[in-house]
Amino acid sequence: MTGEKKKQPDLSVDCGGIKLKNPVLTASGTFGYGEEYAEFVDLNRLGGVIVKGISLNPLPGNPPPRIWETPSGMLNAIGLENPGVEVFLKERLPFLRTFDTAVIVNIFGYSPDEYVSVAERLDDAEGVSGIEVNISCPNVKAGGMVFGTDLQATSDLLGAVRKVTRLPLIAKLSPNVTDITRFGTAARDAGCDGLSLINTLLGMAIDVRTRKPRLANSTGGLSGPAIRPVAVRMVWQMAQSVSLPIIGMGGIVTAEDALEFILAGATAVAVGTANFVNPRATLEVLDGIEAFMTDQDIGSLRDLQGKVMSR
Amino acid sequence: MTGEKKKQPDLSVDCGGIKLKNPVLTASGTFGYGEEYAEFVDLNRLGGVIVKGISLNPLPGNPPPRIWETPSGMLNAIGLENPGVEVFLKERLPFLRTFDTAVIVNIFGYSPDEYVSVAERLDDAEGVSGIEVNISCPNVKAGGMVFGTDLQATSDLLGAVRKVTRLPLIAKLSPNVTDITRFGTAARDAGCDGLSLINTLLGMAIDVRTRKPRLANSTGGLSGPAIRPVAVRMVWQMAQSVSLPIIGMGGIVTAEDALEFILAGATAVAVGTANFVNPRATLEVLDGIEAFMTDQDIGSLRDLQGKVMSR
Amino acid sequence: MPSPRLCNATILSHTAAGRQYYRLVLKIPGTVSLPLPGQFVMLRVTDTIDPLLARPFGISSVLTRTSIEIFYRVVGRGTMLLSRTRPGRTLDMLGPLGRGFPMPEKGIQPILVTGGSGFPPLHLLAKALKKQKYRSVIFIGARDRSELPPAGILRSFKEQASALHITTEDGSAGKKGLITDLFAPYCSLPDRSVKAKIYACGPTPMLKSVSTVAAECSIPCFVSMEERMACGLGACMGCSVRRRAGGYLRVCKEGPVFEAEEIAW
Amino acid sequence: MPSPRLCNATILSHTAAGRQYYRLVLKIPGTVSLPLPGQFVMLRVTDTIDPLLARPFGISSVLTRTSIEIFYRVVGRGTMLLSRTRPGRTLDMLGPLGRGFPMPEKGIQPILVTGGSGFPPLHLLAKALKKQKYRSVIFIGARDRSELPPAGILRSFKEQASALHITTEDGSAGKKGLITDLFAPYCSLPDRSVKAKIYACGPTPMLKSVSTVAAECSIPCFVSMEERMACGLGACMGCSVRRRAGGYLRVCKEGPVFEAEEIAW
Ligand SMILES: Cc1cc2nc3c(=O)[nH]c(=O)nc-3n(C[C@H](O)[C@H](O)[C@H](O)COP(=O)(O)OP(=O)(O)OC[C@H]3O[C@@H](n4cnc5c(N)ncnc54)[C@H](O)[C@@H]3O)c2cc1C
Ligand SMILES: Cc1cc2nc3c(=O)[nH]c(=O)nc-3n(C[C@H](O)[C@H](O)[C@H](O)COP(=O)(O)OP(=O)(O)OC[C@H]3O[C@@H](n4cnc5c(N)ncnc54)[C@H](O)[C@@H]3O)c2cc1C
Ligand SMILES: Cc1cc2nc3c(=O)[nH]c(=O)nc-3n(C[C@H](O)[C@H](O)[C@H](O)COP(=O)(O)O)c2cc1C
Ligand SMILES: Cc1cc2nc3c(=O)[nH]c(=O)nc-3n(C[C@H](O)[C@H](O)[C@H](O)COP(=O)(O)O)c2cc1C
Ligand code: FES
Ligand code: FES
Repeated sequence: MTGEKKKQPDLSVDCGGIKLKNPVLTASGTFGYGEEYAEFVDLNRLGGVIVKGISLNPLPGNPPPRIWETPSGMLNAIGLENPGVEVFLKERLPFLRTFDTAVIVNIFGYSPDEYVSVAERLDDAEGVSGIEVNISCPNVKAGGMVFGTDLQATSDLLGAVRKVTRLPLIAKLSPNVTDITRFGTAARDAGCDGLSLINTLLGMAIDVRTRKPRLANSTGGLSGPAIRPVAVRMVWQMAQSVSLPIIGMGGIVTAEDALEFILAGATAVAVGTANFVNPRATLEVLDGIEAFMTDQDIGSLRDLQGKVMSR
Repeated sequence: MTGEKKKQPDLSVDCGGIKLKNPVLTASGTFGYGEEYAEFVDLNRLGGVIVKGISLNPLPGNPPPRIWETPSGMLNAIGLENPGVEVFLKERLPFLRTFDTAVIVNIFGYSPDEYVSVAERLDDAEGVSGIEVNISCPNVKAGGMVFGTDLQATSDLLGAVRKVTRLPLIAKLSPNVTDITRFGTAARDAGCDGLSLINTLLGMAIDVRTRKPRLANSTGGLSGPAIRPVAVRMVWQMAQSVSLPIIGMGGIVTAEDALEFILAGATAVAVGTANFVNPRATLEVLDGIEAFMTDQDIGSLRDLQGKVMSR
Repeated sequence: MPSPRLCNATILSHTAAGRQYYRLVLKIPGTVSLPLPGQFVMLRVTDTIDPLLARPFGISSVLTRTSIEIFYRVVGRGTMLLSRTRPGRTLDMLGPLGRGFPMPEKGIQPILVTGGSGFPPLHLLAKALKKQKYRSVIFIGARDRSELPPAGILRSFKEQASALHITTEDGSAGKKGLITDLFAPYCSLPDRSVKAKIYACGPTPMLKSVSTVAAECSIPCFVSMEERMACGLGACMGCSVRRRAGGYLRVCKEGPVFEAEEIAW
Repeated sequence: MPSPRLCNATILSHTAAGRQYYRLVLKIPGTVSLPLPGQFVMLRVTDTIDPLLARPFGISSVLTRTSIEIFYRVVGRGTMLLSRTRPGRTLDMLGPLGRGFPMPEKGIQPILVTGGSGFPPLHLLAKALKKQKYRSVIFIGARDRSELPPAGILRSFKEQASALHITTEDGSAGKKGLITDLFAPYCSLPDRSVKAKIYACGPTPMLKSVSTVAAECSIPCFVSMEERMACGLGACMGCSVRRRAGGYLRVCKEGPVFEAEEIAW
């Protein structure tokens, strides 16, 4: 064996029926609709793009200020500004379709009916690889968060969406719960094909001079390296109790960070806030994973998935 | 008024019956029993010292490694190593009693009976200003965490402890729950005089080369600046729904950080992980709060407490 | 692969420029596009992840094909840490970003208005205008002397301008009063609406009153806005400002320069 | 109030010392206590909160009343960022901390054993021993040549020692083999148990085998242990190692130097 040239590792994964040529995705809301980063990242190289959350109708989003930086993280309360599903299909999707990469559409609504309508609309569309259902956005007061922190609402919502689409269905879960595995179980029982975790932690910052919250929305979602230990823990817990493929995310900046998630049990990973810090973060993560596998002579990602040892 | 010399601000607060000359405390487990920091901090200047968690019997703690650094934070799984209540009373408390500062004893146990026994024992002791009941440690598998994430267990435990002590009773709550205000309500209804929040977030990190968790205990508690936005949010939510005094903590490093908690509704604050980064952090926070108040001509802490504006 | 908008910029010179400002000169690779007046760059101020996000800065001068000049004031942690970096260090730089000031049509009189630390993009604009033989009138306002642009920049403004008017609220330099005390009468002179165009950069309250004057006098007005940013690329939707017609505009993408009437002040 | 164990240390000199090591010379105020052999300091490596915690380092030499020398190897983020700091910068320093090596009784032969990057505290010890006229025998082991202490330190060890033995696992310097190949026979010479004392610092597996040899030969043995630290002051209970008699010992407080038989290897 020695002296033989090391093989190119196999990075492809199957994520609940979505075939990915590698496990590196972009986290919803942090990569726009791909176009914004196409100048820095060859989208053909990515496992897939999870686009910014899409609702039935266009939404203006929250008033500014919408973001605030925190230690190793940031708070955001964008309020899910988006052009609505029709504009997405007509003006954004065609661009993404020109690339050889999976397109996963993140959706949300203010009522189960809205979710269902968006999912129906996507089911017909060409070039959509899967749907990620955001039941966990902390910034939409009327809706999302309630679904994601209530088991019954989660089941009902995901069940309803399941009925109207044959596309692979991924539930994006909230970390702001006592036991995330129960939501994973509910998603599985509702017929989901995979799980995305974690969405942002609910946080707040205050300007002590003006005495105003830093965000117009008062609270917002905490993302970035600060939350990575919480995210790794939740992925690890989930992998041990629910047998669905997991897209792990939360604070991934480097390949090593991504490998933590994979060892904890993730099938794929999504790079989020790091895109803002370094527009080429996704590719650096991908190259780093490949280098690590080559270096350690690991032939396939399956040899890493969930392979953290118990102590 | 102009030209008049600015008055010394009044920093004293009453925290559920514990009179503090100023709102700056030390978070349990991050300041030992005071002795370890006496060389850097004049303990007479602190509002109070919350000591490392004390159990009925001495405990050896968890195997190493017990700590791991994360972005703007750290994970710990100390496992509540402590000499037990008798040794505490005989060997640690006498030292603390020589200072003009409140001594708050953090307690925990593996069963309600153990909590009750420790509380009973402290009730007789001289020089204890109050008891902080840790129902939220994520590192003791058999006990604490279960109490702190289950409403009924929280009520029962705190009710039982309440019966055996006349000392001011503070419930230290876990942030690893869907809605922390319900636990605050349960603590109030059980007769507690105040609330401490937040304890650490449950987290995990993995060494991708050895594939082992960074902590021997696999998971641990995340503390430090990384978690501050979550802590401020929880204090803010709690202050709006439960009328007990709050000791706010989680990532406080500077006076500005402490003021965020006070504006969000905390009566007092505790400095934790920052003690490791800068042994004089408590005093710098205190001096900074005083300077801020003098500068802004704020006469009393009451004029800041909970005074964050809604937007 | 070299990107025209992403590079490691090397600090060539970094000095206190007087009046609370620092002057930072960066060497950028020849592959990087040069900024147009009003465009900005995002700089990471340390090589740690504290602070996590890059900070946006305008460009005050393009010194050579491979060097640009930035002026900034220390207002918080990021700029404080930036002020400690020394020549030779490299900083991650993204840019030039956003849409700059549209150049006026021939024969139009540019009116430049700036206050506080808003001068850098207008300085680059003033130079571009002078080069193309426009005769700019420049208004600079400040609370007091110490808030004015550094002396070197003031001199340069003078060279670029056909007329330079300075006001300070406390009278410690130039005329005593608000910038609009001079600027408003100037705008109400006859014919301004067809012959002039206003370019403004500074604190939002100043931009608001400049745009009010502009509207009253029917002079086209362009303002450069500031908002906190994360990506600088139009992806995060974090830097939005309210649009008069409803909804929001992204400062990093549709801006930072907007027609004043687009904004819901 | 000046504290004897907390200060801003100023970098006097910071150079690559060869063989993967950096040499860092710090100026400390006269108010700060001087370290005893085996004690350590905690250094914050940046002025940001990335990384958050200070890093522990042994002291290799006390150069003057107000300057100390540290040798370190870049193994991760903290040491990488430290290696970028330049003379003139100040670093927050806490220390000297912990319990160092107990000096031997008169007439005792000190045996010093080190491997990997464990040499700094032993170097300070070797100098102290030489000063007090002890005749130390020093064993240094490494995987290969590149892992040996830098040349200057090796020379200095030679000066302090009555005999210096070097082994490398690949034979690229000194004798080929493990350190214990030389050290064990030396320890089994008659009378060692009453006439010698062992002092060791290095990777845990090496310390373990040194302590086994010491136990077999009944020679008192002191080892300097490493564990991750947060506070350095005995407060966080983070740096514990298993104690043979049950429970744990804090490296920062009861250690870093322990009697080998106290440790549950
Ligand atoms: C397009 C654009 C161009 C800019 N050009 C320049 C320039 O040429 N020179 C210059 O000195 N500054 C410029 N700025 C502002 C500069 O980006 C901020 O001063 C800097 O980001 C502050 O970082 P900090 O970490 O020091 O402050 P922080 O600690 O993050 O904040 C300090 C305080 O300043 C306020 N603040 C900081 N940044 C902003 C912002 N972007 N919008 C609104 N309020 C803010 C906050 O309310 C906060 O309380 C520009 C901003 C934008 C958006
Ligand atoms: C009392 C004491 C004295 C020391 N003296 C010296 C010295 O004189 N010279 C020197 O070069 N180093 C010394 N060290 C080790 C030094 O503290 C570490 O190398 C340093 O903290 C690594 O920081 P980092 O951020 O670069 O590595 P990290 O990125 O934090 O870690 C990199 C890798 O190194 C390992 N590691 C790092 N630090 C330790 C540790 N303390 N214990 C066990 N494993 C660790 C980890 O497993 C990790 O995978 C000493 C340690 C102690 C406890
Ligand atoms: C600015 C911003 C916008 C986001 N928008 C969405 C969204 O539209 N839908 C969604 O499911 N998650 C959204 N998220 C959450 C991210 O997809 C991701 O779950 C989270 O940020 C954690 O990953 P990170 O720490 O790598 O950013 C958003 C995050 C950020 C920072
Ligand atoms: C090393 C360590 C030990 C701790 N031990 C205890 C403890 O014994 N009892 C307790 O209630 N909290 C304990 N905590 C939690 C802190 O008191 C505090 O709630 C938490 O660390 C958040 O504050 P910080 O971010 O300022 O550290 C510990 C925290 C750390 C870091
Ligand atoms: S900064 Fe991200 S959209 Fe403008
Ligand atoms: S490092 Fe905190 S007890 Fe040793």
